[in-house]
This record gives sequence, structure tokens and C-alpha cells, in this order.
Amino acid sequence: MKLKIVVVLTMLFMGVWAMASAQESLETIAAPDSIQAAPLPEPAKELSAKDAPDDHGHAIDVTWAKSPDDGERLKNVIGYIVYRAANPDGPFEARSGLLLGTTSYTDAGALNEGENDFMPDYQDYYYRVRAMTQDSTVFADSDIFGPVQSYGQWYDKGKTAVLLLVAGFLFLTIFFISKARGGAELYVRRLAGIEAVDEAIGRATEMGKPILYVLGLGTAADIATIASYTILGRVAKKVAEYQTGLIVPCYDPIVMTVAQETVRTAYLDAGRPDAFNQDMVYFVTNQQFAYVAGVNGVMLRERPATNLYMGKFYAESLILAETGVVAGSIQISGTDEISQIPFFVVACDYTLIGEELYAASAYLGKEPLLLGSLKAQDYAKAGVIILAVIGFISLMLGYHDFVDFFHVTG
Amino acid sequence: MSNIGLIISLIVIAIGLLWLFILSLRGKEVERRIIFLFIGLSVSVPLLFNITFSEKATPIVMDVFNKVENLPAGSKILLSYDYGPSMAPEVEPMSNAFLRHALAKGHRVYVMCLWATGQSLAATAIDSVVKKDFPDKVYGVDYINIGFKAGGTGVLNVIITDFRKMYLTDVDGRDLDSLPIFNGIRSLKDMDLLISIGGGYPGVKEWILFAGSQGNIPTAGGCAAVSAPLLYPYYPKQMVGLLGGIKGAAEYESQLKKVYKRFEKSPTPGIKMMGPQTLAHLIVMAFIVIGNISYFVSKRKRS
Amino acid sequence: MADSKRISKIILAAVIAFFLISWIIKGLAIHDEDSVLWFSVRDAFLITLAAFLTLAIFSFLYKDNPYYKFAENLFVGVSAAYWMCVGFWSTIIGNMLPNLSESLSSTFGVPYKGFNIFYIVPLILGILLLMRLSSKAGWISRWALAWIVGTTAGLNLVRYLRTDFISQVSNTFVPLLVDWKGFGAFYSGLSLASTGQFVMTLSNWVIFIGVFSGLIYFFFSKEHKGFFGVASKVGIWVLMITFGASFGYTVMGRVSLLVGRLTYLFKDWLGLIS
Amino acid sequence: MKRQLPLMLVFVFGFAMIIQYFIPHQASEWVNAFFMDWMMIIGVFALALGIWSLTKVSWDKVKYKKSNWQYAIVTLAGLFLMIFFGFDYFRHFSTPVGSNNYMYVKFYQHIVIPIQSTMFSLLAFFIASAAYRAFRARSLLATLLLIAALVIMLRFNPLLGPLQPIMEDFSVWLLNVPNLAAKRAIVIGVGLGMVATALKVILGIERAYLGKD
Repeated sequence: MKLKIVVVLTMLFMGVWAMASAQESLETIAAPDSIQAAPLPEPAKELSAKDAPDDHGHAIDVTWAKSPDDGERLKNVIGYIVYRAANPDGPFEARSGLLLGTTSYTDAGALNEGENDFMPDYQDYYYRVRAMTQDSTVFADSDIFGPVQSYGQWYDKGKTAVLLLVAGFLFLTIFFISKARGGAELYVRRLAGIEAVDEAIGRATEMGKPILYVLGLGTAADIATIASYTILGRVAKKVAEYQTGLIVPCYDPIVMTVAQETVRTAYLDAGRPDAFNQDMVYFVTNQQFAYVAGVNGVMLRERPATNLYMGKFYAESLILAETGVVAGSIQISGTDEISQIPFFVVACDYTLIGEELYAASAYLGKEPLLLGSLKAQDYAKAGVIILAVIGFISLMLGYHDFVDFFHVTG
Repeated sequence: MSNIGLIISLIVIAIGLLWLFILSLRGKEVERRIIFLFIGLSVSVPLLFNITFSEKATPIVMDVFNKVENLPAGSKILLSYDYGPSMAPEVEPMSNAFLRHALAKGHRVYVMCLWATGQSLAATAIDSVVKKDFPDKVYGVDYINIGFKAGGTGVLNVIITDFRKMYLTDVDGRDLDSLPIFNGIRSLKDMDLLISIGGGYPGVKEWILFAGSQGNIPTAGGCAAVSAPLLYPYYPKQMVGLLGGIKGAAEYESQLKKVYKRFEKSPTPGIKMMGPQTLAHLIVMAFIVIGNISYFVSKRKRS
Repeated sequence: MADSKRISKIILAAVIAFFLISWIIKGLAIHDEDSVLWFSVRDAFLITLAAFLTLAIFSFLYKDNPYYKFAENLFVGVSAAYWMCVGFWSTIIGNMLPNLSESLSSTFGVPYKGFNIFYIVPLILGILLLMRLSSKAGWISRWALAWIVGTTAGLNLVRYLRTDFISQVSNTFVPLLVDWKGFGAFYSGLSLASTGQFVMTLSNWVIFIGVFSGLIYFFFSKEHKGFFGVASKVGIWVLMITFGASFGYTVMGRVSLLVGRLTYLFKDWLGLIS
Repeated sequence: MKRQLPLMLVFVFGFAMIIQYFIPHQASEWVNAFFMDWMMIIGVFALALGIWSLTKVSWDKVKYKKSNWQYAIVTLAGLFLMIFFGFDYFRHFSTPVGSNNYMYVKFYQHIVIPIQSTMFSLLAFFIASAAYRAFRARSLLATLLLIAALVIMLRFNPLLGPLQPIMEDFSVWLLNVPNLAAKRAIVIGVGLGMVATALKVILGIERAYLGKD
């Protein structure tokens, strides 16, 4: 009996003491040594949950308002844990770790049945948030929210900016192409690197030496490689007309297949299908530096008059270009790989920088259809500049919605 | 003996450059193979003869050093190995230097990793540094390796309130509570300094944002040269200091050598790597100058 | 002619002798009482082989020569086969087979995942691609190519827009006056610290003008005259400064690579440094 | 059939992939995952074509005794030895998927890796020779290139003394600010070029790669 009284009294005393010390300052509470039983905090309020928007389903966004004791009053709430159950009566299981400094959480589960933590769509869930204190046995549960279901969406609203851009650009391209089809004259400024291509083919013909065309390390999935095919097509056609040799060593086997088809077409167009030989376009290996070693060998032994590097290049760019200098070839390069442009600029005679690579095919073809798309690109760039100015002004005026619109999620 | 070799090779390089310089004054071009030869020499001579340049620590490195130095002995320092083998040559010298400095100063060192690949690297580093230079330090008392836990920033979110929610044992499966070094350690907030080594994701930036700033704990970092520019904006407000690339490592190592005589003989891979770097940079710059001279001389000759 | 042939033969003999001796010395150096003789011989051979190949590639810096040609051709052959094997084991056996055939899966010891009809498609497309080898039915392979080109074009069109394009555009929206509190505060707080107001504001202006003039430089349908001429000139200046800076910055990384290689030669092979 | 069907396939699949991007639904992710898988598998079939091409070109060299034909034998030997080791599986049914053949691994470690890293390290030499040749104050543009490179390289120079920290700060600024602006301009341009090229391919305006007959 006596013992019980002592215990109760001690606990009471400790409770009062803890409350008093809790109100002193945050530091005392946060101190790791404070293991006294803290008073019960108020639970989190205004709990709500809804399907996570713009996703593949299997996730629910949970939000709540801070407990009054979080940062104010008792100042003993340090974080929250989100609990979920399939029934309002439970059992509830913890879905998050201890969440600090936030009042929202996305409860996401696995997508497929049979996986760990599978969270089926179109099923009722009930949520509860537990406000935690320094002492893990002292906490307060919020009211239960539910039922709520998760499901996947068919349109991602966060990507509207991309959709608008694609649609706008598609419209611009089609508009200028149809204008060009109608016979409108479209001006295009000269690009030294592209004019040099014609000269270089002529030079190779005079010297009776072949032309080396390197498609780079891009795979068939790189658009730079697609742009390079079209340039290869134009070059191959001229080569076929002039009856010069062409060597195309390839890094990616799919790229090789497409390049073979491209060169064959070009020879057909030039009216010289007999001169086409499948082995002009051949596979070396798909290991970066082994490929470089092979191409270096070709440069020094076949001594091509002109080397064209068009497509995606990585660290090997400088090895190729410097070996080409040693071999005494004229070199024209083009890549959209920003880190490699400096090396090409330094070591090659002409370099197509970034977008110029994509413009090159239109230039070489001089087809109105292709020139139309260049015009569309210019208008889009003008649009970007205008957007940047609007963005700057709206930031000055403190209007952030405009800028936020361009922060694409997902 | 090696000194004579070193002096001879440096004289050869210097005379060679001088000769090329004189040739360039006559408008002559240097053959590319001669350039290659000089580059080869500029890298192999420092490697063979162990040339080192005295590195003076820049403020951003000095701040890290002073922080470690000025903490009272017995402070708790957490070292996170957030890198893999490909980044290791650049950042491993840093983690070794930190480890040496902290243990020499008598701090307690807690090692962990946010990268799975860091775990074995950390284990070998501890073996090679601690066992050799600090045979008297006791595992579990002076230092500990708690290893890797998956989750990246999620791990940080948890251990900032409670280590034991993530880590129950050390890397070898020993109960944390049985190891004296973890007595009274509840969370990251009990640490006196956090150091993350590695510039990838998760790395220094995440430590700053999710641990250092969150819990108001001093945070320092070491990273590869490529990622250093991205981290400068956090200095000095949110980051104590930063070791950027092999140069940062070399600066720290030389400062360490200056203050602690006992490390005079310790390996300094950072400083060692800087020898070839500095010499090669000088050679490249010298050739740029020579190229310009011969260009202008021959241009004047023509006109 | 005959002379140069004799000289190259002598060189060949010298090279072979040199590396044989190196092999023997290396073998003696790494062999001790506890190790099996055959293992020491083998390991010494592999280290010497790697050193020979390293030097053969370096010899290319002098000029093209038979040793480089040998290393180059060996490298091409071995690496092509290497990736072929990796692709076969990891993709065909590891990925396709478990979705098609139970008996074949068990033959190769991979867990069978159940028949999935969708894995017939790549098999068919792959076979269509192989039709290229036939001169008559080669055109059929274009169907597979068309699928690849179409899919990748569509895939990359939007993904590139999102990851690079839009994020770069939105990051260009920077305040041109950082923490602006009037001219008085600006002058009194003027400092060259990298996080100071002056440097931040200046940096944002440089970024804005740099992006703007860079974009003007890439205009194709406007002649570079007048305003466009000036802007595109500024654009190419900024581009050139950037290229120079990137070039200078890369020297460090490249020297590190050479240090790594020479360390192999001096340390692992010759044992000159510890 | 030879030309119309491929063009249609490009159009249909191109647009399908664009639309797929905007659908977050699980079904759309599922399609994407399958397509990526297929691409990998087709890639291996293509690799067989590549090996065929390499073998044929090398074999022709040997057969017609073209210049340097002896080295083509080295290529073929390396190729087939490595393939033999790589498919050695059939004699050792106990190994797990992938090739763990001892010789296969050793060939990779002692032939491929050393040559690869040596080729990579050649860059240290080439970067010097390129700098010597190209960094000359020929024109305003070349001078800008030269000065920027020198400023960045100088940050390493212990001879600079007290100037070194300033040089370092300046080079960091150069890398962070003008560098960022120029890269941004390039990336934006490249983005538009890519979209234009991809659209041209999808719409069938650009069709050089599809052959003609």
C-alpha cells in the first residue's frame, strides 16, 4: 500500500516537473537525456487523404494540420507517423517512419500483386496520424479518416507544359512546311561547316581518296544519330555521284543496319546502285575505346581525305580528331554532346555546334519541306526568349505561378 | 640517389623547354611527338621521384581542418563514405586524411555509408589506416563502422531522430548497445560534426539539406572535382567547408602533416597525385605560350 | 627495303626477349614458398601481357606500327565477342527465355516466369532483322527498323523536352535584382563575396544575357546583321569562353588517367615505386 | 508493302510513345516497360548481325590478301576465342547464368581493361598537342578560347602565391556562371532540333533511312 502511494506520488511529481520543464525551452525537451514521461500532446487535426494525383495509382496523399503542441504550447511534439488500416476498426499499421517538419505524406505501395507491400487500387483505406513526442511511449492519435481509394490517372496534369510545347511546335512545323510547299521563299543563313562538306567531298575526289563518316557512339535511340543518318544520306549521294570511296565504321549494330539502308538508298538515288557495296558500312565493336582504336587504324592506313564526325560522341572525340590531324585529313564534326563540343572546336576544321547538327540535314538537302522546320525552330527559340523575359518580369512582381507552371513534375 | 635523379630529370625538362622556347623565337613549330614526350616526362618524373609541391590550404579547406582541430578531444565525428570504386581515387585520400586527423586528435569516429559500394571501401580504409597508424585505438570504443543502409535521404530522415530505428548493429552484427562508443548516442544530433565524402547522390548535398541544416549540426564534405562547383553555394552558411577533388585532398594532407609531426611518414596519395597534375598543367601552359610565340614570330616574318 | 625488314625483325626479337625476361623476373618476384608454381607463372604472364599491351598502345603516339596494329585488332575482336556474350547471357537467356519456354529455362538454369505472349514480338522482330542477310528478303528487316526508329523518336521527343529543355528554360527565370532593397543598401553592402548581392546579381545578368545571345546565335532564318549581328556575336563569345574553360578544366581528369596507367607500369609491373 | 508499311509503323509507334508519356496510368507504364525490354532483345539480334559483318570484312581481308591482312587474323582469333570461352557454358552446366568461364574473365581483365584504360589515357597527350596547335591568338574568338583555358589551368599553379585563391574563385565563377549560360543556350537549341528531327521522322518527311526500292 505504502509502496503504491510512493509510486503514484513520484509519478505525479515527475509529471508536474516535466510539464514545468517542458514550458521552459525547446532545448531542454530536445536534450537526449530527458527521459521523463512527458504529458500527452494534442493530436494532429484536420486529417484528410485522397488519391495521389497524376500517378499510376497505388498511392494516397495524406495531409494534416500540426498538433497544437508542435512548436507551440507544450512544444513536445517532434513528428508524426502515418498509420493505415483496411477497416475503421483497425488493425492500423505504420506506413511511414517518423516524419519531421512536414504535414503531408504520400503512402505508396507496390504495383503488382505478389510483390512485397502490394497496395491494391479501388480498395477502401482508413488513415490515422500519430503525433509523437521525444518519448516513444507518449503520443496522441488523430481521428480516423476514410474510406479513401487509390487509382491511376489517364492524364498527367503536371505535364501540361510539355503537351502545350509539343502541340505548339507541331503546329509551327506543319504551318511552315505547308507554307514552304506553297512555294514561299524561306531565307536560311549560311553555315560554314555545312558548306565545307561539299568542298571536302570535291577535295577527296581530286585526291582519289575515300571519305570517312563516323556516326559516333550513339545508339539507335539517340536522335542525334537519326540526324546523322540523314546527313550520311546526303553525303553518300554526293559521294556516289562523284564516284569517291566511302567508309562508315559503326559502333552500334542497329545503327549499322540503318546506315547500310541509308547509303544504299543514296546510291540508288544517285543512279549508281552497282557501285554500292554493303561492306562500306561495317561493324567494328560496341566497346568505346576498342571502336576508337579501330577507327584510328582506318584513318592512318586508308588515309581518308575527309573525316566527318556526326552524332553522339563522348571522351573519344579528341582521340579521333587528333589522329585525324596526324593523318592530314580535313575534319568536319557535329555533335549535341555539350561536354565534347570544345574538343571538336579545338581539333577540327569545322564544327557544327549543338542545334546546327540538326539543321545540317535540312541545309544539305535544300528541300523546302526541311527548311520549313528550321523556321519553326527559330520561332520556338524566339518564344523561349519571350518566356524568359515574362518570367523575369513576373518574378520582379512577385508572381510565381507563371514560373511554377514550367516546373514539370514526374 | 633519387634526389640526383630528380634534379637531373627536372634540369632535362627545363633545358628542353628552354630550347623549344628559343626555337619558337625563330618561328619554328614543335613536333607533336616532342610534346608527347614532355607530357610523359611531366607525369612519370613526379611519380618516380615522388615530387611534391607544398600545398597551402585554401580557406574552404582550412575551415574543415580547424573545425576538426578545435573540437575538444573525445568529440563525436561521423564519417559517411558515399562513393563507389570509380570515384575512389579522387576522394579516398580525403577520407583517409579525415580518419587520421580525427583519431590523432582523440575524437570518436562513427563510420557509415549511404552508398552500398561504400561499405567495403570503408572497411578496407579503416583496416589500412587505423590498424597501421593507430594500433592502440580500440574498435567499439574509439571508432566504429555501422555500414550501409538502403534508403538514401530516407536513412537521414530517420537517424536524425533515432539511430536505432535504422541501425541495431554494427557492420559485423554486434549490438550497438553493447559497444561503449554508442553509449548515450541517440541520434545524429548527438554528433559534433558530420562529414560526407563523395559528390554523387546521395552525398554531401543531401547531408547538408536533410541532416546538417535540419538538425543544426555542423556539416563538412569532400567530393570529386566535378561536383565541387555545385556545392560551393552552401559555403559558409550551411557547410563548414569542402575538399574539392584531389587538390582539396592534397591541401588537407599537407596541413595535417604541418600540424602533426607523426604523419610525416604516412602515405599522402593526394599530395602525390598533385605532383604530376601541377607539372603537367605547367607543361601544357608552357606549350601554349611557345605555340603563340612561334605563331607571332612567323606571322611577322611573313609580313 | 630489305634493310628495314631486317631491322624490324631484330626489333621484334628484342621485344619478345624483353617481355620473356620480364615474365620470368616477375614470376620470380611474386613466387614464394607458399604459392603454387603454376599460379605464379600464370599471374606473372597476365601482368606482363597487360604491360605489353599498354606499351603497344602507347607506341601509337610515336607512329602506327605492328605492335599497335596487333593490340588494336586483338582488342576489337575480343571486345566484340565480350559484348556478344554479355548480351546473349543477360538478355536472351536472362530476360527473354524465362518468359517463353519452361524447358529451355530449366536447361539454362534460369527461373521460369510463365509464358508471356508479348515476348514473341521481339523474337519475331529480331528474326525479321536477321533477314537482312538474305539478299531477296532483306527489305523485310525494314519493318523491324521502322519499329525501332518510330518508337525511339517518339520516346525521346518528349523525354528530352522534359528533362533538359523545360528545366533549362524554367531555370533561366532568375531574378535580375537579387534581394533588391534600393540603391543605398546596394552600395553600402557592396562586396565581392561569392554569395554577396553584387556577385549574385551580376551572375544572374550574365546568365540572362548569355542564354539570350546564345539563342540568337542559333537563329537560322535571320541574317546576322544589325541587332542580330551584335547579339549573335556576344553569343559566340560566351560559347568560346565556355569551350575554353571546359577544355582547361578537363586537363586535370585526363592527367589523372595517365597517372593511373603509368602507376600500373611502374608499380604493378616493374615494381619501381611502392 | 516495302515502303508504305514501314512509314506507317514509324508514324503509329512514334505517336503512341508520345501519348504514352502523358499517361501516368499503370497500363501505360506497362507498355513502356515492354518496349524497353523488346529493344534490348532486338539489340542482341542486331549484335549478331554486327558480329557477322565484322567476321565477313575481316575474312575478306584475309581471303583477298588486302593490306594488313595478317592483323585481320588476330581480330578473328580474338573474336572466336572469346566467343568460345563465353559460350563454354555448354560444357559446364553447373555455372549460373552469364559466363563465368575462367579464361573469359581473365581475357577481359588482362586484355580489354588495360587496353581500354590506356586508350583513354592517350587523351592526356592529345589534349596537350591540341592545346599547342589550336590555342593561338589568331582571332578574337581564338583568343577568348585561349584565355579562358589558361585561367582555368592556372588555378593549379603553386607559383602564383597569393594570387592563387583569387584565381580559384574566378575559375569557379567562370565554370558556374558563363559556362552555365552557354550550356543552357545549347541545350535549348538542341532540344528544339531534336524535337524537329523526331517530328520529321514520325511524320515521314525525313525518310532517307528506309530505303527506296
